[in-house]
Amino acid sequence: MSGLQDLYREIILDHYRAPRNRGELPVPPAHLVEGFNPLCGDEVVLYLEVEDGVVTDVKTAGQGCSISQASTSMMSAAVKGKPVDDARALIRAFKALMSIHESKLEGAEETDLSADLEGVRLGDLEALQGVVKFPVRIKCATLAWNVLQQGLDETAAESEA
Amino acid sequence: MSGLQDLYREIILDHYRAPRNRGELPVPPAHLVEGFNPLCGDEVVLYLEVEDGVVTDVKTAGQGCSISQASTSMMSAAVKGKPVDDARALIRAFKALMSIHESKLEGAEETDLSADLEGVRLGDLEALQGVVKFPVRIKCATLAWNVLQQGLDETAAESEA
Amino acid sequence: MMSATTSTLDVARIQADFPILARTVNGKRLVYLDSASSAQKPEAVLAAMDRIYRESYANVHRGVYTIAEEATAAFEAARTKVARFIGATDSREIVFTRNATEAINLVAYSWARANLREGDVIVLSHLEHHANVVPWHILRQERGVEIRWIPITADQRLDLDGLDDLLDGAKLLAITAMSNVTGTIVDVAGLAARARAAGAHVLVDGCQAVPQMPVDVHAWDADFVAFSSHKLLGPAGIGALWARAELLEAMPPFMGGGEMIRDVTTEGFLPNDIPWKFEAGTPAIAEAVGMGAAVDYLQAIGMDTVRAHERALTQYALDALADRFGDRLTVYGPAGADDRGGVISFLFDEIHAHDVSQVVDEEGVCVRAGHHCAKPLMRQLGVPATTRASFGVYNDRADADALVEALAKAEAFFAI
Amino acid sequence: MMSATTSTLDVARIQADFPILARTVNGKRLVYLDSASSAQKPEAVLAAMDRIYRESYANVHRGVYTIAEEATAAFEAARTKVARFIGATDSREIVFTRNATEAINLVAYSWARANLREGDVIVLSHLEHHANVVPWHILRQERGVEIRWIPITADQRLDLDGLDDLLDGAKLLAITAMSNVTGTIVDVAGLAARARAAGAHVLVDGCQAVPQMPVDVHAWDADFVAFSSHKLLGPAGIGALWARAELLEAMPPFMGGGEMIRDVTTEGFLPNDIPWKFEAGTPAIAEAVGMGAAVDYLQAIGMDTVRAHERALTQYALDALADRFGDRLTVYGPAGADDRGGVISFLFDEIHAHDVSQVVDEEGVCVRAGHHCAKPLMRQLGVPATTRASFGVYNDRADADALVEALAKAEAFFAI
Ligand SMILES: Cc1ncc(COP(=O)(O)O)c(C=O)c1O
Ligand SMILES: Cc1ncc(COP(=O)(O)O)c(C=O)c1O
Repeated sequence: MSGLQDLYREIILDHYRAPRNRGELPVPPAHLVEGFNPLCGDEVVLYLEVEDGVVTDVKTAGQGCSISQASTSMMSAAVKGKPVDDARALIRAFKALMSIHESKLEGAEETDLSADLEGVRLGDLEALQGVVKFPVRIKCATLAWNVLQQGLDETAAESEA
Repeated sequence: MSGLQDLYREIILDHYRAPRNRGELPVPPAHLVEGFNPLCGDEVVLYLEVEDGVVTDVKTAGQGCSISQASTSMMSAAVKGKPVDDARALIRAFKALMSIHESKLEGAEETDLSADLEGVRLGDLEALQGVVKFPVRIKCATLAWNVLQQGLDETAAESEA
Repeated sequence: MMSATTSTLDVARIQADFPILARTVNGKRLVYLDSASSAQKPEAVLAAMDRIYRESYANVHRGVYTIAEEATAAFEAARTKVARFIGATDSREIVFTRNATEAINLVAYSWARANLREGDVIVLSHLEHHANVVPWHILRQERGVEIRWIPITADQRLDLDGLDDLLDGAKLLAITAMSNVTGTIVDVAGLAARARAAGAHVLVDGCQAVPQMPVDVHAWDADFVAFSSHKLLGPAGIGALWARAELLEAMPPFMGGGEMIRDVTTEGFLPNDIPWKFEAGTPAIAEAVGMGAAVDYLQAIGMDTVRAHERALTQYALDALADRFGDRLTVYGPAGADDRGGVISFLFDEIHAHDVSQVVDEEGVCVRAGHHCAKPLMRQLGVPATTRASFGVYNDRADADALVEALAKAEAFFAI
Repeated sequence: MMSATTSTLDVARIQADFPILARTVNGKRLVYLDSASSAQKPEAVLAAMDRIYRESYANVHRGVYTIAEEATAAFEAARTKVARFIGATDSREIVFTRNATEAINLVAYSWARANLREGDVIVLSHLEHHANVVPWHILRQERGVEIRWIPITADQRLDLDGLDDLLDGAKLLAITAMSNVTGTIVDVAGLAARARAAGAHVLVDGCQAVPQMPVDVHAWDADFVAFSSHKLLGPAGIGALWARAELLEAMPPFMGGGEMIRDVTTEGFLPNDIPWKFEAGTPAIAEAVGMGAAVDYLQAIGMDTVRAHERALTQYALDALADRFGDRLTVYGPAGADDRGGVISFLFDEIHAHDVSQVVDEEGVCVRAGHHCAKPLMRQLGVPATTRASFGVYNDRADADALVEALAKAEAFFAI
């Protein structure tokens, strides 16, 4: 089961079993955003509080496989308290980590993404790198990050309006 | 070219080169009916005069391949002056002649059609039997007969109305 | 192959007909348990398609030359085979589509748009696959029809208590004959009779039933039946709509193009005869021939034998799962195999369906995890996903055993 | 196979790649001259499809197990190949359909129904195939759009004198890039520029152009391009719509079912991302892979080389026909091969197209007779049918010579 050990690193199983930042935030002031993985029905729900360009609080709900839920938990821990710009850099870096394989699977053009990885500390998140060997699961890992991106875009649009 | 000689019997080529009953009839009293072969664009136009249950006059127009036009010519000669009932018996007999193969091609269920052939004198029309070896051409041969059938049905409906 | 009167399948012999079963995954033999999603293909099907391409390939219905005639004859012969396979007596009633999904959309775009108006009622069930849900949602958005849902019981059968109320004033009952999630077999004939009594037309999603049991569209007394070749041991890329000839005759065309016309001018067009009226453009030629070869293959086995095999193997697997995992594993659907096809959906209390599927793949066992394109049903089950094992004619008890062993490994892997 | 820089084709070597060319008809070698209707398939395409079925067949996008991942990867890799083949930079812009016909119907049902209203204008040409006529007739019946027709010249080119008037107020120009009857090559980029200036969207029927010449959808500046695999040396049963991503994003779904959804409830549904939003149900999996293998094969030859070959062979055949039959044979389309693809339609004064085709088949020569799904054009030509010979990469001068000899026999046979 060596391939499996790569996919299911201990730290991933830990986040899966004991997810960080589970819960809800009052909406508003928090912003609510949801995402689905159409393949497997995984669901990520994100409550996002953004103030003065900082992600002041994050809570998560939803259900899904170990990869999607661990990724959600790790994401919430990584961005909570961070400036929005840092969170966006993390999104880009994480997607770059996943994208070499994802682009092959979905047929998107390959572009050089290494720039997105430079200077960003992924920390625990790097444990998710084993996912790229299992192309179908990449969507499980990226779901939370797509939801975060959508949430940040929407709060930015709101604060402009 | 033995297969071809079977398809293009001399009598067929004769009807093709010198079609009988070409022309038009005033509508009304004549009835006008047209048919197409969607495969090749062959066109058969029929002017039909029916009085007291007799096909008193027939004229034909249209254009198409030797088989469709020869069949039209032979049909017109065969039914002109005949009682409608005899014309209908001829339609059934002619289709029976063609149908063994047509049903195979189109996947229709095979039914016993020999009854339709019994007691009907096809005469010259039998020359068209070679067509069954060329399944795609069967529609060329039957086109005129389908048009005739439609014409007889329509005149019957009109006289009832 | 077995004769139609034999009731047990010589699975070892059948397996030898399926080239892919010789392959290994991660060094393990391939245990393919996802036939409800798509079935593997026997050599006879692959050979029939290959032969067309190597010997008689040409566009159909368009050429008078020899290979075009051969291709056309093979294509139309396949239509007749498919018609007979489901008890249809008129092969003009078979419209070739890409898949069952297109077959249902064809009915939604052509028949329903011509016959249903705002407020008209369509009755579906909570067991339906998205293919028999979304076309009606699209129609509702466009036309404002009303959709009513037949609920399900705790063991995922249809709950028919309120059926007459649901059918009251309905124009269409669109129902699956067998759930692709729980395997639940639906009493189509019984439902169709009640739908007809209420004045509704009946569409049957035969995707799962047609490959697994004897089907007779007239015994069902249906108006429309949709199914796919790829679940029937045939190639993907082709499926069929069966519909009563008089309905097809009256329906407006769906897609426009070559083949479906009798005449075209700059002013308009005249449609072709059925079934070609609904087959616009160049069809899937080799695939039709492959589908014909697939029904030949199944008919040689005998659909009664297929059904007996599915039932016996499903019962065996249900028992084996219960023995090994007890309450830790929830199995959905009717309790016994008599009322279900060869499909078993299940869920460990603590392990997500997706993760289970991943771990058992390591053992060469292919099972599907997800919502199985039946999200309304998933919501009824109260879960986002299940793991599903499903059986084909090439599966045997050793495959069910392999599943149980692989699941035990998954359970151990995710144990806290 | 030749490299992309070589400009003449080693046809003998190419022929060896096409298994069907080894067969005989009536004891004569097969001279296949109906590639405009459907092309033959090289071994590489057949092998790619066979390999999927024998090694990696499973439904796509649905399973996490190994063979499902392999099938999905092969399917999506084919999409990327097809995208690159026509110069698209984003493979999400390729929607797999059954054929070009469905691709155009998709635009008519989805984009046009969302964007066109009663009285809106669609501009077509008299060169169009029914696939690019009938969907618009159906739309006109439903929505009351107006269809205007670009007329043709005496040698069957587009007559562009009145184009600006025709385009005035138009919402869509839907035009073939190459006639399947006369071979006329249309200046798509020029027309598209004028259409855009008039505010119209541009749909290109690339069925004949994509297999025969280098195509770049961005150089054309088109919005939609439809084409079929089966004319491109690939299998039937699959085709593609290329469309700009932002258009696809904005378009409503066409068919509903599995794969095209993000979520489904009893109340409604959310569509999936592009391109899957438009791919309802199980797709033609092996066929997509086969289409990918076909574009690989053509790309290895080089589309410039393919075009040069078509031009040279067409010119040779035009000359040979004129030499042998003179005025007795009417040949349609532009006089020289520079402005036409590898398609030649012709008619003997006294012999019907159908009969000619039948007689030359006796010599093993496959040519098509009929209206070629272009009845509006046939009416312009003033004939019900023509005979048509068309060339593929596997044809050579010996094939053109065989055509001329066979036609001479037909002429003799029907001589009075
Ligand atoms: C120019 C043109 N457009 C459209 C089509 C339709 O292609 P298909 O039948 O593959 O949908 C064809 C081929 O028949 C064609 O030649
Ligand atoms: C019950 C049922 N209906 C419809 C479908 C859709 O079939 P297809 O994807 O072949 O159109 C399926 C299979 O996925 C099914 O199981």
